[in-house]
Amino acid sequence: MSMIEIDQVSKWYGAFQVLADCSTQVNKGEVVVVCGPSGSGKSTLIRCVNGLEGIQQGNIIVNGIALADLKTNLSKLRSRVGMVFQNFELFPHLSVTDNLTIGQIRMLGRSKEEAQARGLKMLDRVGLKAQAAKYPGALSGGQQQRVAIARALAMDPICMLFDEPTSALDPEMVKEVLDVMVELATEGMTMMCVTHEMGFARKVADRVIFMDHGRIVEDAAKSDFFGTPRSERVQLFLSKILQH
Amino acid sequence: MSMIEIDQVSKWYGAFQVLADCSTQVNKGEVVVVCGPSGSGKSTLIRCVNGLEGIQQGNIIVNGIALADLKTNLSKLRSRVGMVFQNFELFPHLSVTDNLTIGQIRMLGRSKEEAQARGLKMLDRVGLKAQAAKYPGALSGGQQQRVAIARALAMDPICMLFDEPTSALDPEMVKEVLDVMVELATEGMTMMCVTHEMGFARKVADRVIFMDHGRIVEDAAKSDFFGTPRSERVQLFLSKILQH
Amino acid sequence: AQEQVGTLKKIKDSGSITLGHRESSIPFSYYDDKQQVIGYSQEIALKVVDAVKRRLQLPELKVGLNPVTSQNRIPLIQNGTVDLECGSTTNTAERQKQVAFSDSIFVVGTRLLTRKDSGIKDFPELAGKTVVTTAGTTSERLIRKLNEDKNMDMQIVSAKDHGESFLMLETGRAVAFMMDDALLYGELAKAKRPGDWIVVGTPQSLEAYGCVLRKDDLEFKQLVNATIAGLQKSGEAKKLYTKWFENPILPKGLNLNFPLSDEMQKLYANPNDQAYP
Amino acid sequence: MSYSWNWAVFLSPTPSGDSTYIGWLLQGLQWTLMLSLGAWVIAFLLGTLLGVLRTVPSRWLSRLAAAYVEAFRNVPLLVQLFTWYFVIPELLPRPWGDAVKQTDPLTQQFFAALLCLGCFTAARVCEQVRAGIGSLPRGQRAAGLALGLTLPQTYCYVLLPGALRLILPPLTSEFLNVFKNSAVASTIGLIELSRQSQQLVDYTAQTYEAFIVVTLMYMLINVAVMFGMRWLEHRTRIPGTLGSK
Amino acid sequence: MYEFDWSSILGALPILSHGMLVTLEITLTAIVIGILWGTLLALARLSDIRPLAWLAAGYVNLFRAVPLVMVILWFYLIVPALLKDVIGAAAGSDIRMVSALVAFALFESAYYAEIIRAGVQSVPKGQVNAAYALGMPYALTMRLVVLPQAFRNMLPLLLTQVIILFQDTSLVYVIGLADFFGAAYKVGDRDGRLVEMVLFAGAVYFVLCFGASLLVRQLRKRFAT
Ligand SMILES: Nc1ncnc2c1ncn2[C@@H]1O[C@H](COP(=O)(O)OP(=O)(O)OP(=O)(O)O)[C@@H](O)[C@H]1O
Ligand SMILES: Nc1ncnc2c1ncn2[C@@H]1O[C@H](COP(=O)(O)OP(=O)(O)OP(=O)(O)O)[C@@H](O)[C@H]1O
Ligand SMILES: [Mg+2]
Ligand SMILES: [Mg+2]
Repeated sequence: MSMIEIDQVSKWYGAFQVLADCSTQVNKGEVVVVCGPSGSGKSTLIRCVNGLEGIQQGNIIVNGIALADLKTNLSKLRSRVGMVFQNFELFPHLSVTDNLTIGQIRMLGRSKEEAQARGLKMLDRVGLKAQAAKYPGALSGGQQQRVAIARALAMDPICMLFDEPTSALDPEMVKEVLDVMVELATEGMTMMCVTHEMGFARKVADRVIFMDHGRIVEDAAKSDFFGTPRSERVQLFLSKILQH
Repeated sequence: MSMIEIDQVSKWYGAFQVLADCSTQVNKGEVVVVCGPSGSGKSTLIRCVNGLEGIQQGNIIVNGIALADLKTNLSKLRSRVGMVFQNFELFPHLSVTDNLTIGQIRMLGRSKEEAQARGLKMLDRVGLKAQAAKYPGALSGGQQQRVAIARALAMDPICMLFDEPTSALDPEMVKEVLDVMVELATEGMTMMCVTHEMGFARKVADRVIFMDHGRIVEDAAKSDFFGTPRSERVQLFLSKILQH
Repeated sequence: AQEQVGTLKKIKDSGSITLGHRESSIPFSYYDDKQQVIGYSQEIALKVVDAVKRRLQLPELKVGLNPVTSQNRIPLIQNGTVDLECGSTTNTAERQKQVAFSDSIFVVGTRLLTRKDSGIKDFPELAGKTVVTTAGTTSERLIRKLNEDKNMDMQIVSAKDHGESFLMLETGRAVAFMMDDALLYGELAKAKRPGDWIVVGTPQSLEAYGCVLRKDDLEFKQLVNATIAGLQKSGEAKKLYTKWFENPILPKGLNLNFPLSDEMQKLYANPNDQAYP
Repeated sequence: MSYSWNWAVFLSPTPSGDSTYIGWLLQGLQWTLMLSLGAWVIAFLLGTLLGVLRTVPSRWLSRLAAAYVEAFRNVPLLVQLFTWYFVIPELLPRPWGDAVKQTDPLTQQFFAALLCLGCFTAARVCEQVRAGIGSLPRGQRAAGLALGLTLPQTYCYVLLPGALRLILPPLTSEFLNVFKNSAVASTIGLIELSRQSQQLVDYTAQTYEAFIVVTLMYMLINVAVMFGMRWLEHRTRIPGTLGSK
Repeated sequence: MYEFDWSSILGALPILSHGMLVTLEITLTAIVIGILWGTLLALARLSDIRPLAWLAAGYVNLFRAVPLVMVILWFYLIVPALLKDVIGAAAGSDIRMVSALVAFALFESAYYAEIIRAGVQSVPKGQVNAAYALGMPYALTMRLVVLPQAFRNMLPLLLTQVIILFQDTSLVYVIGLADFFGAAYKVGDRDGRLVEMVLFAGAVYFVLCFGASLLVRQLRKRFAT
């Protein structure tokens, strides 16, 4: 059963085409990694999946619900799709606990106690139980990103979207975030991740998608992607990114 | 003969000690890589070397000239020490050519023609001859960083300092910058590089320095550093940074 | 009572009348040291209020006080903020196009205030000198005209208000301050050393001060005029004059010693609302 | 309301006969422009200098500039103007003070207003320049110095060109403020635009016509300045960067 | 040399303190209404509904184009007629005060709107995305995420504008309202001690504004962390 279906999607910024006829899908429990050069439209694609950006052509269906459908309650759908950003985007004026509960209370209608219990559980899961009372500014980048993941998990998401979750982190902190993500993946969470961490892709991805100039150039099972990439572009990319 | 001598240097920001009793030296033609966790004082150390930051204790001697000496003309010394920054720091309001010539004209007293000729040669060397007329904003990160290296080289530096030159770059662009640095190193340039690119260190470094909490924890030949690191801290660091 | 129109109707309907007054036109209309409005013109305005109370049989009539400046007194009358302004407003033909003037309450001549030892006795001696006057006054117009007509080569400074004009004089930036003589006596009364100053010169023109009210409001105008004429005919106006111009007055207990002029006597004998040309 | 409109009033001659009322307003406009532009030149030069001093690594110089800013920013313009015009000549040594007072009154008023407005605005320009320099990437200064440029050269070729571009929008509003603040000069008698409008009201009692025309004139100045600054922004825009920021 | 005579100050203290009350009343009213109305204007200006954005921009630009002195004068002429026609308010309520309050509130809100707009724009776009991604709709995102951060970012600017406003209230002298400066000026005029009273007023303004700007700096430091 497919959780996310992306069907011949095209998108323009003015005259500039960011996405060109992209089609793919992510099945339930699958982990898909999206990579490609800068500006190729990876972020745009993933942001379209929960409707943060509109599209001009094609269809996106999440958990059976078409985003373009006027009857769709986008807010409600988004509240069940977890998203993690490159720059964490925790709310700096709220404590870690409040960051974890605000969505649950406002969007899922949970009571404060219920929300806090659930939030704390997730915080524990990413190994940060002790930091609940702090403000995001007092945490390191790696810690912030783990809180951001906990915030998304606290909403009981049906799937998770990651947009370069480690690229703003110091090298030492990359590991602590990737460890959490690997754990999620092995537990069976449906995930769509934009990332350049090929180690992560090798370890847990089911499929890898490669984008260039707004097109999906390669969409292959992990072993095929690393073993026998079809397109030259992918070979070049992999050679550059893996060399050093 | 030592090009850079750092002798029992300590530095404080208010009550906070950034550098604690650091001593090392870089010999002529040597390539030294400095690494360590975030906030350990790597940038601070390298910025002290050309006097961008003052120190409260110890001595720094560059090419036989003591920085602390009141008779030292710091500007003149700096004009012969090339420096490359994490965020490139090209001057955005000047064209690439002007970025390359401003230092030569103002500090080395070269004529405009001479400076342009020299600048262009260096630009060619980093493979960007075609971009001379553009403004930095129109270049990709990797290109900007190569221009920054060319800018430093145009001043005929006696040694080069690098402060995480690739950490603000997209993964694909890292390679193009490292390639230039490797070339410089193999040609015998004296270099002191803060970087986490262990591939680069493996390839060209003579020595690796590891810092933590403002101290130089390890200062060893490359083979020793990667082969048999003495301190646990280094082992942990290497394990984290190399795992993914 | 008969049907009222215009200002009187407005007063009756709202149960209040608003008087416009000046803040430092000594001794016509100004604040004493307790921020109460006092002065010759103010007393006349209050007499008018009494008359309005009697006419409208409103003994409880509320009296609002609204300070005005030379810039806004006319628009404020027009837009209904102020019903009657009695201060030191000169009756001129241009102003009559916008508002109505009551019977004159005072006649002034424009003269000079100068330092006693300045040697200036009259207008011709001002040639080539700096003279200050207050912006927006008829004196300003007069002195500019005089300067042109007689080629006197004076430098004329217009200050924002009388206080600043006097400051210009006091600090030596101007040798003389040209203004309505009554106001000059008022300024003199405020000086640090009143003895240093003197009012000189032959009056350049005569000007009549009147109370200002809205145009085309005959009924109210008649009431105001009747009140003023009554005061002047009955000798009450003369008593007011003595009180404010020939006796010590607040705030500093100074006597202006400003004798009743011929023109004033004529006015008291024959109340009228004519502007001097 | 009992107001009688008379738009023809602008064409009627003034009492002294040497001009029409619209001529007065145009003369006032001329003074407003001269005063504002002159004050802006002072404010821009002095303010930039102070802004630079505010950011140099010398505590002493930066305190000096800070003291200037506090002194000029915390007293109402009206009080400052009064001080420049009435008080300073009294505080000067006698002969100087007298010399000032002997000059043509209009000159005195103009220069008092010019200095006042210039120094007042300089304090605000200083803060903008400081903010501009502060919001440049921190590495720019280091990059200039590392290239061997001296500190003054670094300011001249690297920091100021960057900072001034950055603060062009707030500088535009300061520039506009100068025109608006110049109206305060009417209080010491300078016959600039708003003063002339008051005179017109005094003389003709045609309040609304005078106000409307003068308000329109100020708006016209505003529009002209905005277009001018937009043009400048366009001219100094760095190629290769996206339109605005 | 000018002979200074400061004797007027003592006797004038009651008048001066009444003037200070007027100044504070205008300042406070303008702050409260200015921020509320300014926030609405700023949101309107940033809104996707074009006509709304244009209207707000027109309002802001109009008020920013005209000198405050002219605005005060205009409102002094217009407000009484409005009060009479619209509310039917009794003459005798202090028209100068009412019109000054209206003028300052409307004028300042144009400036606050610009500050608030800049504040809203200073919140990274990612924050809005993060809120949307949690499922929050526009209004909730503004209220819970954007505005709290925006106000925090612009607090120093808002307070600086308050200090400017506090000084600008001195311009109500043009309608003869006795704020602190006006009161000092009138006392000086009455006693022939203009120079002394104006200098005194300047000193008081300096002390108050400097104190306030020290406070602003303190706040800035606290929020910097
Ligand atoms: N709001 C926008 N308006 C116009 N163009 C845009 C906008 N957002 C993105 N783009 C352009 O769309 C293209 C794709 O952007 P996107 O952020 O999806 O790339 P990406 O693959 O995520 O790159 P990166 O690895 O740098 O994050 C880029 O060329 C970008 O400049
Ligand atoms: N101007 C300053 N004032 C106070 N503390 C400072 C200042 N600059 C740096 N520090 C502190 O000094 C320490 C060392 O900083 P430095 O930039 O040298 O670290 P680094 O090793 O380069 O880290 P990174 O890998 O993050 O660049 C950090 O804890 C930093 O917070
Ligand atoms: Mg992206
Ligand atoms: Mg660093």
